[in-house]
Amino acid sequence: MREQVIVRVGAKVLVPFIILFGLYVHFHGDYSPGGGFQAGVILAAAFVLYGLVYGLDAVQRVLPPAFVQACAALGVMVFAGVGVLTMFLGGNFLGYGVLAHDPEHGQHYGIIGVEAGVVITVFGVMVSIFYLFAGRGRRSG
Amino acid sequence: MRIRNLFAVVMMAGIYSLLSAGLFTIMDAVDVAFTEAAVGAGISTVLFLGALALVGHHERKPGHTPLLPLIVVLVTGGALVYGTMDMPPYGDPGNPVHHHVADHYLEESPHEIGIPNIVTAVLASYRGYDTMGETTVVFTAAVAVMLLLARRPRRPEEEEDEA
Amino acid sequence: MTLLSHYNYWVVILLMMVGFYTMISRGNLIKKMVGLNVFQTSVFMLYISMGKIRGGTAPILMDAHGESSETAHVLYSNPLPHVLILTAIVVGIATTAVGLALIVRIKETYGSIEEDEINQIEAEGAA
Amino acid sequence: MSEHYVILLVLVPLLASPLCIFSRNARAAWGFAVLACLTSLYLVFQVWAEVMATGPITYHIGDWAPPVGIEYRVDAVNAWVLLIVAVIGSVVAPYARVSVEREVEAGRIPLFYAAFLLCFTGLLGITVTGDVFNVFVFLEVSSLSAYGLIALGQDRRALTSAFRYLIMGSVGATFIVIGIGLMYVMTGSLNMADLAQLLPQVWDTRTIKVAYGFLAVGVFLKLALFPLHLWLPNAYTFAPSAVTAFIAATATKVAVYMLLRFFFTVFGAPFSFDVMRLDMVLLPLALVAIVTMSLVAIFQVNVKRLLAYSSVAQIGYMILGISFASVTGLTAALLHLFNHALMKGALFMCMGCVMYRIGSVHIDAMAGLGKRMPLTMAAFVVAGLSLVGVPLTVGFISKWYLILGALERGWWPVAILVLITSLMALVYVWRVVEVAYFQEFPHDEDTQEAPWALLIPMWALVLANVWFGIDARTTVASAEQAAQTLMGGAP
Amino acid sequence: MTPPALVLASLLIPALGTVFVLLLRKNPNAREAASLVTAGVLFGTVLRVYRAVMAGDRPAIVLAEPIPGIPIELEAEPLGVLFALIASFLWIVTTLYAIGYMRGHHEENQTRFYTFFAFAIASVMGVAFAGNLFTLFIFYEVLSLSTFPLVTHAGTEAAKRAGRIYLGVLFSTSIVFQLLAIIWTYAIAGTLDFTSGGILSGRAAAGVVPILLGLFVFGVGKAAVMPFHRWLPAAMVAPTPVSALLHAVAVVKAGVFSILKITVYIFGIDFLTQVGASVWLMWVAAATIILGSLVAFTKDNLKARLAYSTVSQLSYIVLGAMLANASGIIGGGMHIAMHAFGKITLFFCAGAIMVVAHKTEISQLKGLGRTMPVTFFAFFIGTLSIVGLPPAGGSWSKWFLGMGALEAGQVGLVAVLMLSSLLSLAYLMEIPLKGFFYAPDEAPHHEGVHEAPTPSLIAIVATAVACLILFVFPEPFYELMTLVVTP
Repeated sequence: MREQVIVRVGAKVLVPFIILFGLYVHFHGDYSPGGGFQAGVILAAAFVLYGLVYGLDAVQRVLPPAFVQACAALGVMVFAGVGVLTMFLGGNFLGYGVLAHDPEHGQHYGIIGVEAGVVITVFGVMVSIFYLFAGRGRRSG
Repeated sequence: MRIRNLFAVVMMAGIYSLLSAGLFTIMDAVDVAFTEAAVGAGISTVLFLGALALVGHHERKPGHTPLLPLIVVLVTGGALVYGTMDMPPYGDPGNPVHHHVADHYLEESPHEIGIPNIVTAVLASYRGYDTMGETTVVFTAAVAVMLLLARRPRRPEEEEDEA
Repeated sequence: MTLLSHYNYWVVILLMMVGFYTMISRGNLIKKMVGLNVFQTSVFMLYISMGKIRGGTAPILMDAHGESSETAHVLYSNPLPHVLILTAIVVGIATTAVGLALIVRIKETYGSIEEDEINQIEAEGAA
Repeated sequence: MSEHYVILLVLVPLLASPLCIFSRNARAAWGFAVLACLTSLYLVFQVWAEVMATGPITYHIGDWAPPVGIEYRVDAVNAWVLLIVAVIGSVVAPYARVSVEREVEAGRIPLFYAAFLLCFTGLLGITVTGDVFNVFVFLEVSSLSAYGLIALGQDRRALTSAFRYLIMGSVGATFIVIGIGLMYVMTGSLNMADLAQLLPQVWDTRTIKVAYGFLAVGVFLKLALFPLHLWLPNAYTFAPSAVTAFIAATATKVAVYMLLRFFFTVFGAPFSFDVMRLDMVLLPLALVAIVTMSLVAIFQVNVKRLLAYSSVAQIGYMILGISFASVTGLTAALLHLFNHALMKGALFMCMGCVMYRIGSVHIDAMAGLGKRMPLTMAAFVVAGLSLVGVPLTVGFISKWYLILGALERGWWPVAILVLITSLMALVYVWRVVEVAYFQEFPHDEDTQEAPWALLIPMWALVLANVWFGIDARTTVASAEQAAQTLMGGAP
Repeated sequence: MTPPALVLASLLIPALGTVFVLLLRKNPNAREAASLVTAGVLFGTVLRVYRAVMAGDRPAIVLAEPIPGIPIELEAEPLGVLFALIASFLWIVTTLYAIGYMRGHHEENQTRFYTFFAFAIASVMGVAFAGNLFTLFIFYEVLSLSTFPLVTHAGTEAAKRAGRIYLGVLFSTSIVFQLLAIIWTYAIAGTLDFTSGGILSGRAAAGVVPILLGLFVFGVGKAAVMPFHRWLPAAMVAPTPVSALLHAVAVVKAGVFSILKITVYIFGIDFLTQVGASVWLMWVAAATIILGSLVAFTKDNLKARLAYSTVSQLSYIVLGAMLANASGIIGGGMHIAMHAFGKITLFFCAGAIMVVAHKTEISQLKGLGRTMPVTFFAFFIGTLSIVGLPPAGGSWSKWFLGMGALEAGQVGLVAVLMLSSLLSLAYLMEIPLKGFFYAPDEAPHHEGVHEAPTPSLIAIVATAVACLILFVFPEPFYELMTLVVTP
């Protein structure tokens, strides 16, 4: 049981850092390797770790399954929503240039928007899938 | 893959993924390497382990070696090797693949998009639509897995297990 | 010099075929999925090899609003294969997740993940 | 706004899918699905009409001109296939409500519609795009959702069939990716129109020939061309009825479209037929598929499986038309894409009605249904006759062009074979008809006609079978224009 | 109504008739009355079309265009009018007969019977007035389908088997041979319209024509050219009115009519003679004539014997078409009429014998003529017409066929015709002879037996008298046929 304690404490310390790293990967994706997808995976990993250590119920109290499923769906809508927005602003679908006066800035906004969509979906999907597999195991075991 | 302990098989596959991530770095594909490490060695190994926890670790029977798959694989591999014969040499900057649209990305993206990571620029803008498709694929996977594994009432399942 | 300039493709193809063979010859469903993963990862390598430029570097510009004069003398690897493969990796993991979920359900309903055992159970059920 | 229709027709179902997840309510999810499908159909129809009137439409996604960005490009060929997918989706979605309530657990129904819409999105996405890699991405959207949908069948064999489909489908998709990669390495482009320009310079390289081979095998797997059809019969048999009706009528059709698009537009007919001798591969495979699969269908006792084998045979007819490498042959293939979707959609919907009332689609279970469920079985008879190719049904129109194409090439034995296999279709359709009409209903309980919610969409398709059999001018004109586009090389 | 509208009406009237029959299914008297009235109105309509055509008009109307360039088109021309006249007139008579028969025999599902009967007549009208080969093919297939429920009317195992053979043979031949030939024709000629002088002349290579013609002759399974005749005897399980109208008149005549029409308007008789493409088929027809007669001899079952007699007689018409000269075509066309009236008389009599005396085998008929004199005398007249003896109408058609054979220089065929006439005289005359001149085996049995029910008897007398009238007054049919061969 003593190893358990180490793991629990270790997890508690690690989780915030992992989340922080995920956010870094996300927002620094323009300058260095990484981006929405990797960030989503890393953020999900933080909660997967938390779930593995503290149990499914604990993590589901923090992040209810319905919430992560909604995230999975929401991200797609955010991504496509950016595209629809550009259409309303007179561009083509995903033509970010129209999002600001300066097309280059527009591109920046657009990329931030869609990357946000990616991170939300990937995070939601990864945690959902973890929940589903883990939930299955708990009942059959 | 003659190993009968599936746990070992999955770990080997994870290591293979990690090694390939290393190769990707060598070949300058840092973004891909990062993703492969996170996905191939990370998520996918976790998923496999999760599945193994549910289905058991051992392959029941020694694998037999049917002839047909071997022939199929040899033909496929042979065809591919044959195909590489006329492929441009590895790493030659003059290859057609590096010009045409690639040039545009490298030369124009600083003006058109203005972010240093060209992979991100291509991913999110030039081919942003592919990325939306990719996000949709991920979402689709979640829907499919939910369809398969979502909670069901306990009773019918137990009946099924006994049947 | 086909031999030297293409050897890396051939290594990749060899790995690819190992995965492919595992996938279509093994009766264990988990092994099939592992085979699929190896197969696909090797295809990714094939793509990345195509994008490699000898002496090139990762396609991340040195300066955010890099002047063309500055970028001209730096040789960057082709970013497009990287982008394609990022997408392909994600698709791969999505397929893996669905496949594993199916395997879990198959185990629950058949009590086995061996293809021949499942076939036998199905044949008995049909008879 | 109308210039955005081409992208909106994909976006509408795509955005409706998350809504189904949010709503968590079966009825609402169904409503979203029906609305999205109908909206898509409207958009597709507008696009189709415009293409027929004024020629190809292009749409630059993200305002990036191809080949730098991804392009949507609709010509007569994909406008036609879009129409097929949208029509079938719009008929199956209303039909699904009652059928799915019976065959799928209540808790999963919103997810069902989410997956259904994603499958619909994926198929439309494959069809509308002008970028080869984008094809792969949307192919996976449709495939992954299809695996999930098929696994929902009540019989546990649905799970194994879905898994088998997943393995073979993934091999197919990976082969396609390899093929795309090899094309890309030789040209540096992913845009179809651009590739069509660049490929002739590298035609005689081994790499391009191998790329061609990999694309061919990958697409053959997806379209279940004999002998790569093994995933199909079980998948169709055990999937929920609405899913079978939808997938049988659309998924393989879109795969045929991919074949046409890759081999006629991207590589070009001259390369396919003069260099690669594609016809010499397709012709024997198609003939063997038609004959053997029709024969196998005759001996099936599960009617859904019977129809599934018949589908493999019918795919053979489409491939046969393509192998003629002529405008008439392609017209026949393209017509049969549409016509087969109409008839198989209707037939599988009949099976859904039978499943709803009887709970089985075993041929013995259908004894006496001619009296008990007259409207359902009448629909089966009409759609079945269409499958056989009886005049005044769409089946006849496709057979007509197919035989005309064979005679034009001077391949009269092929023409005779097509006619003889029509008779084999008659045999397997007639087996069901005889059981339904000449045997007594064995059960005591009072079995009634299927509910109107199932009958109306089904009869809509059945009547379409007759309507376009009596007046095929629109469909033939559309298919012919598409065929000319394909034979003319790059659009 | 304008002539094109009349042509369309002759299709719609029987179709509407089905609706009335269905609506009145609760009241048998009204239902049968509806059938009769529809039949009468149809005959009147066809008569008006006849007048228009005799006046030189060729009324045509396009219904739809399934395939671009190949419309579904109705057009009245002399040959079609001849067929339509016969079919519509005999529908009246048959309905009358059926009323007596179906009630006397206590058949079930009478509404279904009358419904599909009317529908079959509608498709017969479609065949008769088809404006092109494609339209002909469609109505030909609709006719097969709509008569299927009639053939399987009894619903027994035997009826089902017969139904399977019926549809099997008709669909197989029509799809594999006929449809192939049609599409081939279209590929060669680029059109399928029935045109005087044919559409293949100058377009088809000489080597192709015999094959194409053969595909048509065998592809029209309804003409029952051997070896594709099996469906006809099999279909005799149907109730007698069905056998009478459909398998002695409408269905088989639709077959031989199609062959005549294809010969005249697709190939063109001059073209055929010039190429000599039809000679081999003359001998196929001749073989069917002889073989059919010989098989008829061996049958003791009355309906089976009549069925094989039909097989044999149909090939007279096919032969007439294959002779490909004016006399042959006129003879063939007139034989459609003469054989129709003769054979329907025979079937009516057979049905009457079956309903009243419950006899189906010829050996049981001894002495029956004494209790059913009218029936057996009618049978005698029908026999005369089939054999081709005066004073019955059949003698005219046989005369022209013989002339045609001589004109074509085929003396052998004249011998075939004579031999076959002798054979048919022998196997048909046996029946009235047995009825009138043999003593009954067991006398008491016939006591309760009288003539057939009155409506049926009227029908029998009417067709028998018609056979005689056609001997003295064959002009309408003759004039129509001369219009066919002299454009």
